[in-house]
Amino acid sequence: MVEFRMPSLGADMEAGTFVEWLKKPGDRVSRGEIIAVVETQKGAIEIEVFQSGTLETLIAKPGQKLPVGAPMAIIRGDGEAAAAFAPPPAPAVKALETRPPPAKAPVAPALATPSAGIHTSPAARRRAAELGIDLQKLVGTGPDGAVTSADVERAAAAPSAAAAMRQAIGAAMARSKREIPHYYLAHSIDLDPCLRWLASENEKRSVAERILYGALLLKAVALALHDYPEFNGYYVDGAFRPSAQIHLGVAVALPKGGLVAPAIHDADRLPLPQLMVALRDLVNRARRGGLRSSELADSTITVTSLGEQGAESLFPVIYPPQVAIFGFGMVLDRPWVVDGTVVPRHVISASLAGDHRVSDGHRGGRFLTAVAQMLQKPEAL
Amino acid sequence: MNEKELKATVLKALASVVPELDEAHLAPEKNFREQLDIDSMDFLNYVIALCAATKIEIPEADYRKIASVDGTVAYLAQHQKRSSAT
Amino acid sequence: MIDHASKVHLDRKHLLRLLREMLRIRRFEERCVELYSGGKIRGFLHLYIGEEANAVGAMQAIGPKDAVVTTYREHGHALARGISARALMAEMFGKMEGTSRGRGGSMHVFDAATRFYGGNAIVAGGMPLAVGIALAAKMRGERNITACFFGDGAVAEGAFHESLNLASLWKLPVLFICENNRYAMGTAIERAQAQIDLTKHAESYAIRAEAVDGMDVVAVEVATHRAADLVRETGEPYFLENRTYRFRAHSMYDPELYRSKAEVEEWKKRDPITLLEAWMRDSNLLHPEDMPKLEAEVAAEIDDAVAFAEAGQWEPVADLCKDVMTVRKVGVLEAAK
Amino acid sequence: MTTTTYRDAVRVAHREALQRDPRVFLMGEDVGRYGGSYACTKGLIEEFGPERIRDTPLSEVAFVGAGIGAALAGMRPIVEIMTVNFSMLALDQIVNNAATIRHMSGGQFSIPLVIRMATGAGRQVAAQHSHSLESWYAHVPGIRVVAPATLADARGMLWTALEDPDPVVIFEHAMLYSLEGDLPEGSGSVDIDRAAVLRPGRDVTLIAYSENLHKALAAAELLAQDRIEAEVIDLRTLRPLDDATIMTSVRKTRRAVVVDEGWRSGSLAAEIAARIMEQAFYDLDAPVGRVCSEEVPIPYPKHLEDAAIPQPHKIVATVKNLFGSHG
Repeated sequence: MVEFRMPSLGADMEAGTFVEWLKKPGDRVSRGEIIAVVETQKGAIEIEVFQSGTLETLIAKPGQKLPVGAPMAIIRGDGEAAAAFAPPPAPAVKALETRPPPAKAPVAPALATPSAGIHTSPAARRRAAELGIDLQKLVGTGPDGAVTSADVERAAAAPSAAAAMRQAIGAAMARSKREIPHYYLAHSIDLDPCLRWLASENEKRSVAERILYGALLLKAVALALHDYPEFNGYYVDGAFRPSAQIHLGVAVALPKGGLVAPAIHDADRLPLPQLMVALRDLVNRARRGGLRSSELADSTITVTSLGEQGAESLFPVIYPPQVAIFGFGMVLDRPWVVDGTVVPRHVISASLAGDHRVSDGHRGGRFLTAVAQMLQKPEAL
Repeated sequence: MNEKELKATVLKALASVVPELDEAHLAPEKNFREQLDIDSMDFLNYVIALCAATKIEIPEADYRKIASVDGTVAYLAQHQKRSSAT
Repeated sequence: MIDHASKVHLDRKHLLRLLREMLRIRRFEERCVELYSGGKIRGFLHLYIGEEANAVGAMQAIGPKDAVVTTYREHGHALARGISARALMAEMFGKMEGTSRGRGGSMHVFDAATRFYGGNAIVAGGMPLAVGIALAAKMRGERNITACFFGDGAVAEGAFHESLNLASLWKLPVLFICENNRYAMGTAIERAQAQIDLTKHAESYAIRAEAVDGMDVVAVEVATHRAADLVRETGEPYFLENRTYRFRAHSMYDPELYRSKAEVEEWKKRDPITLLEAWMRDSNLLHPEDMPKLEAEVAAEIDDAVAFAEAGQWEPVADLCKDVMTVRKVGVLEAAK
Repeated sequence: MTTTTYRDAVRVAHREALQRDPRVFLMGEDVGRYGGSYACTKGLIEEFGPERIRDTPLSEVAFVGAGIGAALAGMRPIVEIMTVNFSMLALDQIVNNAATIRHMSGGQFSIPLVIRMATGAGRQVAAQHSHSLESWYAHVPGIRVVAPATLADARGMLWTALEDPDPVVIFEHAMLYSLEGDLPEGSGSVDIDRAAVLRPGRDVTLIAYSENLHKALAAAELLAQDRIEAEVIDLRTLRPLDDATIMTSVRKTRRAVVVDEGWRSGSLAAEIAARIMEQAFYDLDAPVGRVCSEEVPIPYPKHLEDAAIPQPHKIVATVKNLFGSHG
């Protein structure tokens, strides 16, 4: 049994309209014989059969539009028994499946998304990203006032960011020494509880979520401030104004020298993992020059630490208009007396500088020991 | 990864923390935390970069072993053999 | 069938060969119709059915060192020239094993071994090439000729006139063979040419010309031998107008509105294959078992060619731009490996 | 060092090729008796004879097609089409045969053909004789297209082109034939794959070819007076384009102007601008400028012809608006 199908009618022909049969069911047909007529836009075309045999059943009806390959009749080959033959439901166009697999469509290059706001040349946009320059602040000298890479280079160089920063720090420190009567206190703290807790805590965490002891120090200071509000606020126009929020300024040393102290907002209310994330974000952005000016202006107290290299203890200068600054020295192995026996412990020296116009040594000492106590129960931080 | 690739990975991780890293003046066998004035935050970023590149989780206890370039390479190579062997 | 004593040796063996060659082309193209309807052969397909005598007759007189340039109606020329049915069918399937790595299809068969410089889809597009190939032969003192096949449609193209003039002016060994099948696609020659005796066109460029019965393979062979020898001897071009007829549409498919069925039937009475068959039978040079044996051999060859083409490979997309130019190092010239 | 002309460099190149390789022959309208419509082949027919210096009838389809055929059969023809304006008749042979046969024959046939043609405007010969259609040819895969702008290239490109197994089209701008200059002794064949930086600069890259290369150099001198240092690149090859040399320069200067005598739409300048956008987008400080012919049939009167085609002052103006306020 063979299907007689609509033949491919030429390079530009997808379908043909069936016109008429020249044979009726039961007639003999021989190879090359014309047995039907199909209409194409070029005109009527006689369709020949390639299979000799007997015309079994007619499927195509006059006026029917049939795609190339659609079955039009069933032909029983010579010598085949007549058999009930249900015409197949959908036109199986197997023969046409010999085309090669289509080549992958080429991926359209991703179009750069136009940025709103000022015109910036692509070169300027790339250079600004590299140098961490904020494009908003630049005046363009290119066509239609566009910002060019030369504008970015000029902004980065003039005068060198580090020199500008040096001047700013210098001015603040000089004012602080002039106006703020500093008093200083220092206290050694056993850090083993924190370090042990951290070791077990970090084993459960993936690398990216590990917590540094620095975060514990910050949280301890932030929580302790609840009971010692006189160290958290601003001294402005001759009076101290305590701050309801606790924005811890974290002093960050910069690769090419210089220091910035961006704030971690509401440090007392941040759970430890989020505090760590905030800390890491601030430090990384500070070191890449990516800080926003707003983050540098609203600390209510500052904490500074010398990390692993540096000195045993330090006596920092308060950032006006703040009224206190907390400092942490290096972590060192020190003999420590516990129940009368001497044991080795990791010890850190914590120091506080206070503004004597606002607070005094006694409260300072209590504040310092409160922080030390908190650091003995790190799980509560 | 072979040893040359491991060393390149280590230096790349280090460079991500110290942008203007000058490999010529870095003694690979010596502790780089002092040589490059790297604090705990930088070191954490360095470890994170290493783990991302080598897919090897480095516990805190092993931080001592990866404080120098050569130390890190040896640690990673030895660790790589163990994980592929299991 | 007129008597052609001259050079052609009309023994049984030779006549059987002519018959077999024509039959081979006929059956090959009939199978192509079926394959085209089934979608295996795509694009354009121009059939030679009815004109077989021209390719078979001509190729007897065209030597291995001679060059051949033809048109898109080229299957007969390719097979008669010695290109295998396998390679030709594979080319029409678009497979890598085809004569042109599957890139050319029915209209662009190329074969360096037989100096078959291609079909050409641009009417008269190949004629200047033939002139140039003959120019090269002349400049190098080679005695081979260039056979340039084209149809009556080409006569209307500028390239035809410029090529004939140049070949005649520079005395180049080109054998122009015009297969005048009376129709340029859908335009009868009477509606395309003011002068329909095409030999007159050639003579206007001082080229010796002769009309030939394009349905009589022996007549074609005799005329082509004489013409080819003349071209070889004199080095000057010669023009044959083979008056012939195609039994099928210009290409698959056209409804042939431009001619009547009666005219086609009239010409079918002089089918080149049946003409030769009858003439051999009358001269009792054809034995009863000959035709069935030929049919069987030809059918086997064609079935094998189709199977070969079916099994062929698609060229990998990675080779898409291979052979556009010669690959060479920038700045340094080396012959392509 | 001998002072000579572009036309004479072309003639010497032909003489050398004809002497070195017996397969080489020259075919074209009035190349023999008349000595070449631009007198580039004077004296060759006397030395090499009418067999190898063939004057052709005015049958561009036939003799260009014959050139392709002769190359197909192993000769090394040089076909001179008097000007690009007449080459349109032969485009079918060039595109459908010369550029196509190697690929479409599955790599079987080679066409080591050189086609030379004059191009461009500037001689007040009106629209039909003043076309600049290099981009049509540089669009077609399967042929190589070069444009000698200097005497050294006019002298050296022909032999390299003849040795190339694929068709090479050489465009010689009509205004260059009488260009005078010095040609070092023994200067021979040159490569035809790379562009050349003829003038270093840091502020903008001028990309040009053929006659307009000289206009770009003139513009560079004018720009220097305004403290704008232009780097000038002679394309030399129009297909394939030497992207590497172009992008290296543009990445340095961050600005580019392409000078092309074709009409702007679909011009070679359009193709080069698109490639700069694709390959050096993030190095640009301004959009790529283009100085092309006005989109008009080139008019006969001098003042109109000059207004229609690229000029140094147009190049300077285009460069200037790539810079903002204080250029």
